[in-house]
Amino acid sequence: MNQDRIRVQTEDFGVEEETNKIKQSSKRIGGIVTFLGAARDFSKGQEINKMFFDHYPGMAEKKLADIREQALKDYDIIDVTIIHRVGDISIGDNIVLIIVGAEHRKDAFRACSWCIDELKRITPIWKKETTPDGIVWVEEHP
Amino acid sequence: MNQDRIRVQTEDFGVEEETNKIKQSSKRIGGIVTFLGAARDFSKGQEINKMFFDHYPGMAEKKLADIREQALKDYDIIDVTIIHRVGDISIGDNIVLIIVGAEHRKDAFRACSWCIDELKRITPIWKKETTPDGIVWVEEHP
Amino acid sequence: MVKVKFFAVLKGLVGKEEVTVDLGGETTLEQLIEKLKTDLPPLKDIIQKGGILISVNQEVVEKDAIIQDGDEIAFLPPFAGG
Amino acid sequence: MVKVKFFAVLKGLVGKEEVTVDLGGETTLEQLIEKLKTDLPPLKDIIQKGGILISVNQEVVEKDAIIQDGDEIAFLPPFAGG
Repeated sequence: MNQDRIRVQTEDFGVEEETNKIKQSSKRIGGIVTFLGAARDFSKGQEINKMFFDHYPGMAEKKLADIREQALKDYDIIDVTIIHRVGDISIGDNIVLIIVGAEHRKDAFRACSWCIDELKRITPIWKKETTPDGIVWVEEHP
Repeated sequence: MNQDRIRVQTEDFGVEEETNKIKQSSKRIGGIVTFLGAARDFSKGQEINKMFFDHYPGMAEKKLADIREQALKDYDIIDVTIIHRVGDISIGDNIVLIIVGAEHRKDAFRACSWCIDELKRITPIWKKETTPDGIVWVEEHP
Repeated sequence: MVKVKFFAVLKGLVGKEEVTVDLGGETTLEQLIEKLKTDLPPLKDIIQKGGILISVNQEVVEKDAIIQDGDEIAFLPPFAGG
Repeated sequence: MVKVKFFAVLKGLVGKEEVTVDLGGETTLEQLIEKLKTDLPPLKDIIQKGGILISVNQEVVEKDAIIQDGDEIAFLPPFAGG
């Protein structure tokens, strides 16, 4: 199950498909909280035309799996999916999907929010943005 | 737009379809947080076989619209969808969907969590649970 | 004339989904409740027990609210959506 | 021999994606960095500037970490996933 729940991939993912997998993991699940990150056309006062994500194969997946395990340990939740896309991403495209299934909503909200914060903090993934002024690797991190 | 974003309906909803509508409302949207409530097979120590939701037609939709407007006012978010199903619901079925699109994730998380709390607090919707011991209208509210 | 609606558990307890009441002019919600308690005896216990909200024209109000002809009143048991 | 990888902006700045280094036995990460600064001059400024994490076998480590033959070292600019 872990391999399907943690993925770094170039292709898009299906929000409904992944949500259904989480739902099917237990009939005890009453609350599912999802974070979907999409490519905005504007960041830090700068127009964005497109972006590209690089990653450290192996380590990126390992860190996402660590985040999943830690969330399952620290929060009263039942299942977690974390998927991050890499490669070329157009404006409006999906980038990252985190789905947390729990008996109750409070834990699902807290765990989902923690997972995306932690993903940004420890996962070796990098973003290159193409703007009208040129191409830049994003260093600063909101 | 408001009519499509606020719905009380017997039929199921599509998580992906509704998410895409939110995404398409603005290219400024970078973070989408979704709460999906599903029918659990167990609640307060009691096995559940199925459930039924009653509502006050007109007032329920009005309260959901009020919640949407208040969230758009109080949080730095771009769009909100709130859909609640009524009628017969089987275990595992979708019950409620709240989707919040924002530029940044923190506001999306806070607004989505607030919306579901507020929905439970002020929306005239009632739940009848069928258990092995009989049929009960749920009074207490987690 | 006003319409009075009962939802969820109250439908069964009161034995009706909706009744029409002739107010005989403007009155308060309090007075309407007293009249209903006589017409629909189970309502006495229900109101005694507490936890019931009352709406006038789809907004929850206090008992001193004024009721006029044409208003839609509803007795609302504790909400359980979500 | 250890493999040293450079990701994202570092690939371009260093001009290489991966180099192989002969350690001549067990050493510290600190010593490996000194050797790399000589072999790959742009790395000097990059490390000076700060903000770079270094991993050994896919775990971020401190500079006193011990490096052994077969290890995979990586220079990681600030993460920007999500």
